[in-house]
Amino acid sequence: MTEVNYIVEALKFMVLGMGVVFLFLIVLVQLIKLQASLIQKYFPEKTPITPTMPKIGDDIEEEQRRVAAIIAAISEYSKNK
Amino acid sequence: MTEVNYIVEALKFMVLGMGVVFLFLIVLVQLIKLQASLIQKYFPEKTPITPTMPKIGDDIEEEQRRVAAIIAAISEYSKNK
Amino acid sequence: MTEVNYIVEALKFMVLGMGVVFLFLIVLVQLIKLQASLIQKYFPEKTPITPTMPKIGDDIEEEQRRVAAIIAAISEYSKNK
Amino acid sequence: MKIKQFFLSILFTLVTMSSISLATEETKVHHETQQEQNSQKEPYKSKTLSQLASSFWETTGINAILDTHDGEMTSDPAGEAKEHVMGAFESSLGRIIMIGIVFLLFYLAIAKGFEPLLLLPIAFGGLLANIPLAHMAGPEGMLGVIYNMGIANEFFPLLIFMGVGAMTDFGPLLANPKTALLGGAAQFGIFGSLVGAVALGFDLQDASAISIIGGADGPTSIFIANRLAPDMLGAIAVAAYSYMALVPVIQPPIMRALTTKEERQIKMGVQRKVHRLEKLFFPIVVLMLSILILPESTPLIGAFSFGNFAKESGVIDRLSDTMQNSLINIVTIFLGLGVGSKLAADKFLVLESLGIMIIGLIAFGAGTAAGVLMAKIMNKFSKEPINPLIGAAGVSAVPMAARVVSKVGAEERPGNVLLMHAMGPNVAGVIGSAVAAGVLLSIFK
Amino acid sequence: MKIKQFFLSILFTLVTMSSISLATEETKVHHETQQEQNSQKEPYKSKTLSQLASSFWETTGINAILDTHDGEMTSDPAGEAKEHVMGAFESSLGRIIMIGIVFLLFYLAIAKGFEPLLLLPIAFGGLLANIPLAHMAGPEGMLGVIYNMGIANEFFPLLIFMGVGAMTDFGPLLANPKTALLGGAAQFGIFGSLVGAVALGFDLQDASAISIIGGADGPTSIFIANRLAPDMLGAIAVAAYSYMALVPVIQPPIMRALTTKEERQIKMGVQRKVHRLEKLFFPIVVLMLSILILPESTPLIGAFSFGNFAKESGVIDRLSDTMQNSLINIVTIFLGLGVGSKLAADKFLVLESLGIMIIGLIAFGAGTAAGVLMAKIMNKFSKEPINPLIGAAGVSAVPMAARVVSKVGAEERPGNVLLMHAMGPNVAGVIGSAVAAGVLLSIFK
Amino acid sequence: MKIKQFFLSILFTLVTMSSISLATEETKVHHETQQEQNSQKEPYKSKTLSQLASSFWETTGINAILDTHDGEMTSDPAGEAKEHVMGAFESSLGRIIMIGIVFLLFYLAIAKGFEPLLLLPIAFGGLLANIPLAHMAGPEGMLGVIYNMGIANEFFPLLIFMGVGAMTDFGPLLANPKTALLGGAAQFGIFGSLVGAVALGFDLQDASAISIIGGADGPTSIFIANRLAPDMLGAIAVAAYSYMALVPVIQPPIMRALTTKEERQIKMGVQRKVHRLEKLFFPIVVLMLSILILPESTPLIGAFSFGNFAKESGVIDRLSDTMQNSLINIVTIFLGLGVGSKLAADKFLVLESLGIMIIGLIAFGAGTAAGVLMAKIMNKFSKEPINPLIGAAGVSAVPMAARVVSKVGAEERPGNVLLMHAMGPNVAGVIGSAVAAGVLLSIFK
Ligand code: NA
Ligand code: NA
Ligand code: NA
Repeated sequence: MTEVNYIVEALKFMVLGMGVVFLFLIVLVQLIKLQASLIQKYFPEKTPITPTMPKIGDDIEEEQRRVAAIIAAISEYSKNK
Repeated sequence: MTEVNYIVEALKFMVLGMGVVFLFLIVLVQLIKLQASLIQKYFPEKTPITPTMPKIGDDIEEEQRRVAAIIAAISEYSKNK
Repeated sequence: MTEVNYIVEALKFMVLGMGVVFLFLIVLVQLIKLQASLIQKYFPEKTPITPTMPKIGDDIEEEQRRVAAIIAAISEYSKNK
Repeated sequence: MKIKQFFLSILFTLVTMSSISLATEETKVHHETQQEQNSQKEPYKSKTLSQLASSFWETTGINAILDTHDGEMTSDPAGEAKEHVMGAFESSLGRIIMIGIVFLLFYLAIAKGFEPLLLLPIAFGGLLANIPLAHMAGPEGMLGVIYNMGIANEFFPLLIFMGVGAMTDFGPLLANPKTALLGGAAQFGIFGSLVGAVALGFDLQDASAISIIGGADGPTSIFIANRLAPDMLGAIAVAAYSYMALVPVIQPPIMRALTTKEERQIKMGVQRKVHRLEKLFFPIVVLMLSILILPESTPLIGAFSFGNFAKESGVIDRLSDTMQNSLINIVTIFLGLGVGSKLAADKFLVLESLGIMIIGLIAFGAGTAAGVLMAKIMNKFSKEPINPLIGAAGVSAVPMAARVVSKVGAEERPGNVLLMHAMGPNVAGVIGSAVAAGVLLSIFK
Repeated sequence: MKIKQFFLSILFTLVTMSSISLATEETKVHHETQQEQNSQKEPYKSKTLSQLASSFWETTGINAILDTHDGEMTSDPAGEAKEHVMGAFESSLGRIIMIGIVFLLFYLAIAKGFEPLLLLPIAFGGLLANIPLAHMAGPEGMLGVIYNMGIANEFFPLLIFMGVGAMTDFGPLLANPKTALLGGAAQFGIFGSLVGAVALGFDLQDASAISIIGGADGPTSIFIANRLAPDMLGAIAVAAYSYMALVPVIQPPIMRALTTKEERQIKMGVQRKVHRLEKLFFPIVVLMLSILILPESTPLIGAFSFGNFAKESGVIDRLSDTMQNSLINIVTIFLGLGVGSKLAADKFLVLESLGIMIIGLIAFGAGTAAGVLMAKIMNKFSKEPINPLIGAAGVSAVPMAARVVSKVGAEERPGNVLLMHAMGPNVAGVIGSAVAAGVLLSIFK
Repeated sequence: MKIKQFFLSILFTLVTMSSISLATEETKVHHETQQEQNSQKEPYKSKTLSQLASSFWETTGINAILDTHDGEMTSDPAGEAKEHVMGAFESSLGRIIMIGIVFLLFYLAIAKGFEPLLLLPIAFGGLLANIPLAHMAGPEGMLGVIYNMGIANEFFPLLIFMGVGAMTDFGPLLANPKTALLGGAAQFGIFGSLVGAVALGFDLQDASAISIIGGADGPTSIFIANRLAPDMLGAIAVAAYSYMALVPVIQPPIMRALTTKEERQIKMGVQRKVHRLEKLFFPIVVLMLSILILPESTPLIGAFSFGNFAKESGVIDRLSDTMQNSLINIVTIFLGLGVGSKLAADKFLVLESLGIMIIGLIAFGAGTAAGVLMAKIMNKFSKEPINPLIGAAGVSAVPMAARVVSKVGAEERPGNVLLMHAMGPNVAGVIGSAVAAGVLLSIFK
């Protein structure tokens, strides 16, 4: 029954932990690249998928944005006058 | 102890269920009509009851609606120019 | 074992209760005055402390207020035309 | 038209048949039902249509109300230990009376605009709690779930207090701190009615719970009732909110009776500007003082101070906004429904409720009177003039009482705006009630 | 590039070593783990890097899926009593199939826009529930916590119903009350499919739970499933929302098959204006009627009426707004995730689910047909013309079904707007389903 | 003035009398109190005013702090099993120190703007937790109720993570995926400080819980602390948020020390446009990867992915908005108060807290350094230039760390905007920390 050197244990945790973190992220990076190329191939930018359903709750925001845009335009207009 | 024919039981449930649903809705229809005629009699359209208390929280929406209305008016105006 | 006169007890509660309420409020009043004079002394009105961090969530409201202000100005302007 | 008659005739046949067979079969059906409950999912026994209709009749509300000896149980969020077989009155007429009371509350809330934000949910909760057989106030019913989630543990009243704190501006109190004493005097309503309640025969603890109605603070009343007399929670909450709603009716006559016309016409000076730091430190000062003097009040004052501090800090506006809007709204819905569960006939229609209503009214009047008299005294000794009307705002009932003061003042002298001056005693009344509540809690600890 | 290769080589070495040592060490490691659990925080035993990597490998999802005999337990919000050791299928292929189904639901929700507000959270909950080893659907996992908070006690479906009530306008129904009968006829979908389910071999109670899918009301379905057949909750909820989403696909062919072109072109008159008081009293009338006729339906109708009454009262708009927005949104997120927890392979991939899907489809079709036929009959006997298409809206699925009616009507006769006329049966269908649900509950009480 | 003196004299008389009688009566009073607790509502015994005042004095905070041997118990959300009689230090000086610390946190949050959204509620919770006699952190107190509702079961941190997910834009990471590795390197902060914590004498499990502070993610820290070392939750949460708040102070010197001026001036190219579908699929890809590699991290990554998926799906905006606003705000308020309950003197003022603070600082520095060094290496091997500063953003602390990077970069070369480039490692750091957390959890499972 030798005594455990906990610092050595912690260092082992570090090797395992950093290893898994990098493994995870490296695989993730490859998947991102793969996905990007697949999407580029099958869904080129010109035909973005848009939801077919009207979204409840969006109307209000849409409205606000429109309002803001109108106002911006109007105030722009007033300034230029 | 004869065996129960569950399909017959289900059919009985159907008779009971549809009966209660219709009973409920028929009575409801009559009550709606009764209520409509009573209200028409005692509270003719010209004096609708309005809440006497100011409503917290409404101010903001009111404001937004007003704003939207103004903008609509303005943009209408701009178009017609 | 004499019987307790509960009304007398309730009156005692009143003395204690009103006493504590007033003690609390009197001390509070003194602290408010003390605080006011200290703040007046060390932080005269001209340098109010302002939070140094931008506040998330405020932007939207700020925006709305700005929008409302612009609209008000514009509609004012339209009326005066 | 004909279709309707066709269906109606079928239904009425069913119902009639069932009613006839009822007399003979009732005991048997009852017996069977019990057996079924004992072992879940036992082999289903075939029933004739008439038996089915008869069983169904047993589960209608009409039957539950007409048959007063059907062994129906009352409901309580705490479960079976606090439930009992309904008496004939509780099961029939009691329910009908309570539904009448609920409709009265609806009328007051909607047509008269009396504190609808809480009276309406409370009344609706009361309506749901009086539905036969549905057990909505039981531990598995919607109201019971809500009650156990946030009322039994006093969580919801504290969240309301937090939101109210975030909505409160202590500026007027800080500008004229001595008006805080008016918020103290008005607490005489609490202790005066405590004496009254004891005189009416309530024991000291119940009397204390009731007397807090005089504090004119809904969450405080619910908090204290829950600790000292949970069985009377419904009546106390309803009384508290009803009288708060009745402020514009109850207060003005008292205010006029205790003051002279000259006093009511007194003009008060312009308030000084309050430094932002004063507002920022104030909730902390109040809380520290509560900690030192009576920790029993710190749940209430702590929640209130947190809300106010969050607002005045200016750095967590999105949290402060949430406290003042979505959070307090959600909790208000739940608090109302949960408190309403105590309006079940078996809980509300007891003699105590009548006593609570009477004492509540006395408490309100006494608090108003004490506030006005205190203001008269202060006006005598103060250098700056104090309009005695603002003493009435000391009962709290924020901001209604302050508005009433301002209205009465403006009637006596057009253009005399007392609103800001009344807000000082008004918010001090909130603190005063919480302190008084703490004293009562500490006595019965 | 080179860095990546460097790290990859290290990792792959670790993984390879662990895989080799796996065969020999597995039993020992397992044994140790159990011992460790027995006494918390026992002295840590040193492990070599290879042992560590091997232990880690044991906790990967890849291993959990590949090793089908690792003794992994299923998860249930109710805890250990309802959990069992996973079978080989449940632990591997079953999960993969479920994840496929989840992706299908994602596709339907996002690309096709089918009821995304609930299908998407349900599907995501299903994805989380099928993760190996994480036990997210267990009593201490996120989904289990949600489930126990608001689904096991039926709280969330009732809150949804409250919010829907606050969103509903009964004006069209009040203007033309007899269209309510169409909302009754469409409930034939429920009872017809009850017969069908029994014919397929479900017992009466399970069949009743399933048949409510025909009511086309998500919260009602969840509420009833939870009471009568909690094990089938996931499949029932998914079927209910899927078919509601499929309304624009399922209904039109049935509507066209059962009506003539002339009937579909019928124009309906302008609706009368409805008095504000009619709208105000209506939720109370419905609730009182439920109380008298079937109290079993009052949790649903009570919550719904409260929401509607809150809106129509006009005095608590801030609460009504909260019910319609932040509260219903929060509850929708939770309800979806919680229901999703029942999409775990061990619960969903059973033969019953297939039956549920089939019966749900039949129920929907039968309800639509019954509504249309009833409308045809009413049109025969009514003085004012009734377009039979509006009968299809009686299944509820508010407001989708009414929109579909309006669309089909406009196709047959451009300019013929049936939307408002279809809203009457549409909202009556909600009440009708709740009544039908109450009848079934009362039978099995 | 005179009124005040009148009341003060009455009060002071009461208090003085009580203080005198205190010495002789204390034991007796104490004894009586205990008896009263044994049988609820026993016949009330009359008390003289002086006895009442004396009893009241016993319940003041002043007495509770001065009398260190009054047998006051500590509070714990888990109830009596985890409570003990307070020591002299915990009951008096400890509280005062903690209140001082709380005020320091208030100052940092308000005047310095350091992460006020969480530091302020945490600090206020800490203030409430240190109130004598009120037991607000006990199972029936407000803080205890909150703690048991959502912290003991890790529900609130996951909801926060869900909201953060709904707020996060992975576009920059998708545009330049290899910067994800920087978010990996920065996790060296976690594992480096794990070694440091063990060297300081913490056992492996506690050291792991502490080391997650280096991940610079509040919810992750709370989640892990709750699983591995719940007793240190308060100190860990405070350390995590404090250091996240100190990012603008801690990071720049380290960034400058490890890079040359030329490196800091490197310009990075324009990012490519990211397809909507890439953003949509990304959260699913991350989650699937976590499922396969380490299911232990899926509660965190699952909640995060759900939020992000809800946003990117574009079909449930009302739910996504709720996650980002009212829901996350409500949960933030509760999480802060609940975590604050662990700032009670008896829990926080232990030697471990000092160690936690030191290790947290080291972890932060080490993570920053590792990120920067990794970026330097990558810059050497990469075709496109990489500014090593962006490596510092890999610690996460979203979005503060990325802003700091951008600020330092702009100082070195005006007009060089690194913000978007730093956001990639920044969000990758969130994932990296969750993965690291999963590894530590899997070790101690
Ligand atoms: Na008060
Ligand atoms: Na329906
Ligand atoms: Na991180």
